[in-house]
Amino acid sequence: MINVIIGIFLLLGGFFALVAAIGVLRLPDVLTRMHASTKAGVLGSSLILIGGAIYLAETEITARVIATIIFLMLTAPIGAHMIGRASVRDLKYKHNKIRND
Amino acid sequence: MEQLLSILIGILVASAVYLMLSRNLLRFLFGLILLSNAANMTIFVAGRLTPGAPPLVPDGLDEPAHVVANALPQALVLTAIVIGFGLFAFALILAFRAYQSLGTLNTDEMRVAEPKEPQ
Amino acid sequence: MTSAAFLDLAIYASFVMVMLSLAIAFIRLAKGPTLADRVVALDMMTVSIIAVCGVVLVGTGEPALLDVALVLALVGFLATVALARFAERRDARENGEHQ
Amino acid sequence: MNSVILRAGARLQVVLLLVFSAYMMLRGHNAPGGGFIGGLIAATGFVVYAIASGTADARKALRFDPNDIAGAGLGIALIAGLMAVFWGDALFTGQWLFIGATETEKGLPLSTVLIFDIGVYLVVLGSVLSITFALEEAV
Amino acid sequence: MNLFLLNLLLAVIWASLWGSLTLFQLVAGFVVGFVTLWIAQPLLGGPNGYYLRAYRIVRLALYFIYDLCVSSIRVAYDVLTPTDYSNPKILEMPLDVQSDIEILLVTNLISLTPGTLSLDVTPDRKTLIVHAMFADDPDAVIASLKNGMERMVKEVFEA
Amino acid sequence: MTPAGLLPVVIAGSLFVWFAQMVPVIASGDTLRFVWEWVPSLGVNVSFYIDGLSLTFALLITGIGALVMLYSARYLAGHIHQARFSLFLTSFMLAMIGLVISDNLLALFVFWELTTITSYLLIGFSHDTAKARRSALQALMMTGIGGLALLAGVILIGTTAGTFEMSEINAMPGVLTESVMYLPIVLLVLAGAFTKSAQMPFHFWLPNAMAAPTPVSAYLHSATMVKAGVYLMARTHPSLSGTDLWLWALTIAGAVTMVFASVMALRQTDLKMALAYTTLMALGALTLLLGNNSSYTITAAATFLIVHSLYKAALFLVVGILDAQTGTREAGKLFGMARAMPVTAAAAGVAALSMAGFPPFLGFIAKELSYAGAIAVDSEPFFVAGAFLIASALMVAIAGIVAFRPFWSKSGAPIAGVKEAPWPMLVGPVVLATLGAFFGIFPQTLATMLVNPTVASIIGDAEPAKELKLWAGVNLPLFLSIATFALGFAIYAATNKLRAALINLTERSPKFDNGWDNLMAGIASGSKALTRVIQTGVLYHYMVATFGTALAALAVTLFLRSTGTPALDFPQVELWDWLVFLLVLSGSILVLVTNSRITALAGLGVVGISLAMVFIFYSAPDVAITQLLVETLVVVLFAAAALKLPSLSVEPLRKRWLDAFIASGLGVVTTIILLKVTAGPVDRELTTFFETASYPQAFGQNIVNVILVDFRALDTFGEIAVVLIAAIGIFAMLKSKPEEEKR
Amino acid sequence: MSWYLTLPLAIPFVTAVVAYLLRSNPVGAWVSIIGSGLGLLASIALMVVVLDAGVVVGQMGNWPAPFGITLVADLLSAVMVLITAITGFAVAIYALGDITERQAKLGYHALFQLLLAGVTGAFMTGDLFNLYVWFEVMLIASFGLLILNGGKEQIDGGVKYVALNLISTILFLTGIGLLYGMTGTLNFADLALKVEDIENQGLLTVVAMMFMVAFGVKAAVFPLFFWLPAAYHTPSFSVSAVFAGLLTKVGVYALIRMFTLVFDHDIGFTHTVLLWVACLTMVIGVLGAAAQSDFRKILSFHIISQIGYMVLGLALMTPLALAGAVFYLVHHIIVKANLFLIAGIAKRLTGGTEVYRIGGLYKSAPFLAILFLIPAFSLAGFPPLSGFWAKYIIVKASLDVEMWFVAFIALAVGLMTIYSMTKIWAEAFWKPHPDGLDPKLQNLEHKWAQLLPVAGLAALTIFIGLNPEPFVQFAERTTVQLLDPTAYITTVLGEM
Ligand code: NA
Ligand code: NA
Repeated sequence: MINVIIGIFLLLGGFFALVAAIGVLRLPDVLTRMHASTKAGVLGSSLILIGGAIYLAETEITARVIATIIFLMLTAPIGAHMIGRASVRDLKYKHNKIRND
Repeated sequence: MEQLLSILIGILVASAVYLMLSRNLLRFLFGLILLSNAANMTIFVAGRLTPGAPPLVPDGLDEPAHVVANALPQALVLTAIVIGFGLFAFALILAFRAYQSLGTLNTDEMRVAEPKEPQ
Repeated sequence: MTSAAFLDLAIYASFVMVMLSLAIAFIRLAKGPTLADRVVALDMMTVSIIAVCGVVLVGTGEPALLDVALVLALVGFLATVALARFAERRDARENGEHQ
Repeated sequence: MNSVILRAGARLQVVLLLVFSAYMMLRGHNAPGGGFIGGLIAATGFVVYAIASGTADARKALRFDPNDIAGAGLGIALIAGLMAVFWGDALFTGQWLFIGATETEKGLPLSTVLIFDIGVYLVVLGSVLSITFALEEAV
Repeated sequence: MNLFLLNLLLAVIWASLWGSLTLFQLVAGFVVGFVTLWIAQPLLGGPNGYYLRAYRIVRLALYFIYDLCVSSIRVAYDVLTPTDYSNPKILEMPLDVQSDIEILLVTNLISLTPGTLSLDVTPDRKTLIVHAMFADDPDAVIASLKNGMERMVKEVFEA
Repeated sequence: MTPAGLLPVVIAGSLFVWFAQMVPVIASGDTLRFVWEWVPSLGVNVSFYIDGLSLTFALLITGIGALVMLYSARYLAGHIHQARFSLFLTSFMLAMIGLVISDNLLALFVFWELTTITSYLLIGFSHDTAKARRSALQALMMTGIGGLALLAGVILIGTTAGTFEMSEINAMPGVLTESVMYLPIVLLVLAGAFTKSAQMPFHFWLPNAMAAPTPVSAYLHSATMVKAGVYLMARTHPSLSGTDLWLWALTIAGAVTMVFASVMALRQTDLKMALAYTTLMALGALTLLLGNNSSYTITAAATFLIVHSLYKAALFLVVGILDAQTGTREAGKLFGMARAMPVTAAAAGVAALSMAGFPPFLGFIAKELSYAGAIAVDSEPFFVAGAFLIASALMVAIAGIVAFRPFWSKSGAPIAGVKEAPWPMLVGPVVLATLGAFFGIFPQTLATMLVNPTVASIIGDAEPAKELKLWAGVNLPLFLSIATFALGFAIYAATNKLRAALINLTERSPKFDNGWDNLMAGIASGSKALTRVIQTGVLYHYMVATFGTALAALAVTLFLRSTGTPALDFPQVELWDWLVFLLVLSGSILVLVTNSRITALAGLGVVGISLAMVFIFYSAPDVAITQLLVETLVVVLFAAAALKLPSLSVEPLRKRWLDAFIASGLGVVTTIILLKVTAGPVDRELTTFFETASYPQAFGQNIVNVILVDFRALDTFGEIAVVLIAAIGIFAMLKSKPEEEKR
Repeated sequence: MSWYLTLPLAIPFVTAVVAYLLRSNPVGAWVSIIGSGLGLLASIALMVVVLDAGVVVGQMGNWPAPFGITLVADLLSAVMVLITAITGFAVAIYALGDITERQAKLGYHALFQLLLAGVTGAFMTGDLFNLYVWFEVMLIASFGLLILNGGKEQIDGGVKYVALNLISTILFLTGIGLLYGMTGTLNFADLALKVEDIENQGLLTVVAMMFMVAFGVKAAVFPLFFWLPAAYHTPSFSVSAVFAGLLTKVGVYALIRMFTLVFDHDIGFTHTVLLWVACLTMVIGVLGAAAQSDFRKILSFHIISQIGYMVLGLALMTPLALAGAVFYLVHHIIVKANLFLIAGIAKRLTGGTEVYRIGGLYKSAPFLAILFLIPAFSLAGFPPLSGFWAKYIIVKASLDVEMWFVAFIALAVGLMTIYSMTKIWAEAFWKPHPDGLDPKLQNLEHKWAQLLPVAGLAALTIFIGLNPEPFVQFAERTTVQLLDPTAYITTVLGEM
């Protein structure tokens, strides 16, 4: 039974990771691509790590998994934000357009 | 896998050398990174590969229960990576300063220490 | 099929998916076109590696890999920050970066 | 770098990474980690901070001149290596002291090896920061 | 005061990292945390009122995790189905929260939730620049963000 | 006169006395030997051996030395560098003494080189003039070449004979002449002797050496140093002579030098140069005579050696006096100075008569003996005698030109207001000239004291030395003498015509001296050209050379030495292995092709990450973490530095076939070697120890970390030192301000 | 206990740390001097012990060889350590008059001490990878010292120096990996034994060649020497003195160590290659020198040609030849370092190093002139100076094995050396200064700080020259150890 749960976590995680990557490849511009990587990417790896935590079932491991996920969720958006700034400079015209409406 | 990695290392070496032979210091630096990676990999591969068994002594035991990966090459590679980082950092900043004071990254134009003699 | 078999299958499948995500992200990295795109791709690859660690962790039952994931989660974004800042500060004259 | 978000994040990062780096260093003897990895992690924290708030603030936050930190680190490692002398052993012979050791519990291990690793930690931290700060100030 | 709390927090984190919530680990963690904070002193405005907020934190966390999953599924759907991204927009959302930690939370959470991604906060800390994937009605999007994430975060940090 | 000037006189004088008191012992046929072990493990001793030959030389060196030094004490009085001059001259004398009394060939060589150095410093004494510097270098290089040849010869002699002690070697008849090494030995030794004694074609440095102050010329270039070569030939005569090689080499070199030199002497208008060439002639004569083994020739050689030293030193000093008192050495400007400087004139006259070989002077006896020897030679008596005839006749003429015309000739007006030289400068010429006369009248004293022992030490006592006497009866040598005088006077009478003829002849003929200049220029330009090709100053060339060498070394060795071909059957290669492989491959390609720094950086990042995955898969978590951290830092540093660096130049469409070849070659070679190395299992002895000792003995569960901080802590210590140093260096680079670049 | 062994290594490190923490304080220079002095005493002590014991080993961390890292001092190591300490001490004093306050603040003294430490470590380690580490310490320290002035010339020279040395470093590292992959060990002694069990000895030769190239770059042999003339004339004189004295010698030492102890399985191939390399190095180097007119460039090229002599000694591999190589190493370090120090004084007096643009030293600074003549003529191989015996032994060794051509080259190169040395002498010393300058030693700041080391080294040259016997005997004892490493191996690995 536990194995199945772990398996599902892994499969979901892998799925979201893959989705995120496809998103990064397929979505039309850098900003939309970042949506994929930050959201699906983070979720995917988190799910897989949780699967690992359940699999090993040790307090220490669990603690570190939680830590990892927190770190991930803390850093990923900041990274996205930085890229966002950069690309907004790239797409300044858009930015101005927004400011105008 | 040793074989595949051997080929991989060959590829790394080839790309690295080609980059280092270009007359641009930045490309030289790229090559340098690849080449040190190749060297580190060489040591790692020379120690042979063992998947999924890090050289750790499990709690409550005096030594690994089953075969674990060769620890010595890992230690060597670690040291080599660190040293490689030091060297790279120096080389990078040297290139940086070279551009500042010589105004070029093209090594053909770096002729201050060994100037062209008037023919 | 037994739960154990299912787990093995799941491990393998998710491993393949994760590796694929790496490969696909790389394609974006190679294609660009903008600097930001490449950075996004690299960022994505970092996240994928974390996932890889997780899968291998389950596959080998080797907790040591968790540390790799942890470290990546911590510093992975440093590269992103540095590159993004570069992209941002890059002068207009260096449009060479675009193609 | 005038990013409110990054600055805010960076401060948190410094704290978390410092704790984490200490953790990685201390456990290094029994699990992945050690002085070098610890030092690097600690350094990344301050590097982020330097990028976010500028090297001036970063140097203030660090309090000590990174060069001195590195130098002191080498000194500490050296002392750790030379300490063996007081036990009449060859250089870099590990000397161990187990605080509160009992038959069952190994107790808290203190050793010249640990001191050595601390030295490594400091050298790496100091050197990396010295390099990055100097570079940040040059660009 | 709040420093002391943060310090405790660090002690706990430390102990949990070691995976053993023994007294010794807590003490060690406290010491390490103290050193850390001493080093990090200049950086910390620090959170206030620690215990009061436990409940709201948990609520926020749950809400966020739910949102994250939803948003990811949404992304998955968009990615895997031929969708037209007719009007992704860059919006400006007036920002009420002021402290670093709050801004950080808001922006991060917004980035991790459906359709929106925080790009930047203007230096005057008054506006948050958000990228919305489906901004057919910008004001609606902004409203949902303000009443959603920002409100909860604000509540967490209210005195 | 200053102490700096007089001290050398005292030294030389006392040494002369010390050697003089050995004369009776040596004359009685004994020899003295003193040995002090210097470098036994190389067979080098400081061993002094005093027999007739060395004693004769020692006496000439110290005796003439004392006189010359007295002379120069006055000649250089007040010169700012007189002290240095005295120092050099004295050290030269000591070196010269060491040379002639050393029994150990290596010790002899040491002194030989010391004379070279000191004479270099003496010839370049007036170092402000380019001419002096050039002559000094020329002398140094020529004698230097000879010296190196001699060194090789000495080593060969040592290894062939098993000892460096000349006395022992000479006691082993045929040990050298019959060895396979004989030819190289003779050639090398003669190369040393000929260059030192300025035999054709190594002669040209000697006339140039006249740039030195006159006392130096008088001492080094007539009496002593140039005779070192003669001494060497005499010293090695017992063990090297007696073969056609020896005979003909010395005969030809000697004869050619002799005639050429005396003709050149006639050509000179500068009296000092004329004397220089007559010195050459004398050296040629001595060389020629030493080629033979007959008692006649050797007796002649011994006698001629002594007499030449006496009169030549005297005449050089006389010319020096003329120069000092009148300010010129030009034959065309000096007439009838006898009234102004009678003592000089007298000394000059006596010395010149000896030189010209008039009875009753020693020169006459020497000449007679030489003719006797010439007739007795084993080679071609007729030609040899002819050569002597021409040379001696020219000597007569030169004697007239140098010592008669300036003082007695009425064909020009004497320079007014010239005073006689001060006594210290006169002592030398007078004493030397007088000795020439004295020994002419009492040849037996000289014979018993020096000549006979000398001859004995050259050809042994088997055949006693020929008797020295003024009247040897009516014989062929007498007739030759008469012919000599007749011819000599004729030449003297026709001097100016002949000189004119010779001058425009030599103008047109190629000069050795120019050859030297061309050689020097050739070395300079040649080496410059070569260096331009090799040390181009272009980093690219250096890199190609370095990588190329590596490739060549590895590939060739692999081809020549290594056996077997590596197998390529990818066992247990998993899917993800291939994926990593592809990622690294494409990452590297990305770096190779892109012109965008950040793309390149990203490519590197991919490579780094993928390699980190290899570490993850193959159980190296510490390495993986480190790799990732370092990779990140590299990116950070690069991204920061790139802010101030220009973007990558678009690779020009240069054909980089060479680079591609070297690069791919190295890649292939690396792969092959690695495949061969990893073909079998690895010896895990060390690892096993670490695994078993890590926890029980080093209290650590992370074996890698235990290796780093305990088993191999020294590595880690060095490693952090590297990091620290890198930081220091980088800090220094970044903090050195541009304005400080002007230094 | 291995104290004699560890002190010469520990002292420079301690000195470096102290000097670095005091870098902004003028006392730093004295720290460096005192440290070097103590280091000198320590290495003398080591030499005394080694002379008595033959081989001394210290197992770092008390881990038995081949598991831990072993420090080994046989006669060769001991003498190299001693000569390093001597040079270091001399240069440390000289630095008083040569190193600017700014350079000191940037950490000159620490870098200098760390360089000495790296060199010493390289000479004393008995472990291949540890040797690599010390090479790096030395290399990166030399990088730092090279560019410390931050001038255009230093940077440009630095680029070439760094680029080419990094290549050799990575080659070395790769070689270590391969050799480990074949033998599974890193300890020299253990390697010496284990290489004999390798069945594919040909492959071993290939790896040996990799090391030869790597060390060849370090030793600056033909055709791998380019980095040396590109850089050695650019840094401060103390720096180039210690570079000229020590750095290339570490490469030569490594060649000697590896190709007598470990790679002695295919001498017919490896040492023949070395022989040709040696000859070409001698010739090209000396011709390069003949083409130069800069004091330091002339000296730099001569380093190369004389490296050729040492490599020749190794290539011939006869007892006498190896003894010659050892003797040459010792002699050359002293003499060449000294000449660079003198070049520095000459520059400060005459305002340049371009010999055609300076002069007048013989007239105005006779003491300096004498101090120059001694090492210069020694370098040119004139008796009775140290260089003569060095040259003599090498030439005799090659004649003994009837290598006429080699002997001829060795001698001819000697002649060309005379040529360049006299060029310096005639132009910089004899010739009057073109600008009528009159370079008196009195005008020199810290006069004695600069003259004492020079005089000391010159005295050493003369001493060796006049009293070569003990040195020759020492060299021969060293050679015995090198050619029969049994003692070395058993002492390191313990009686087995
Ligand atoms: Na062997
Ligand atoms: Na051996």
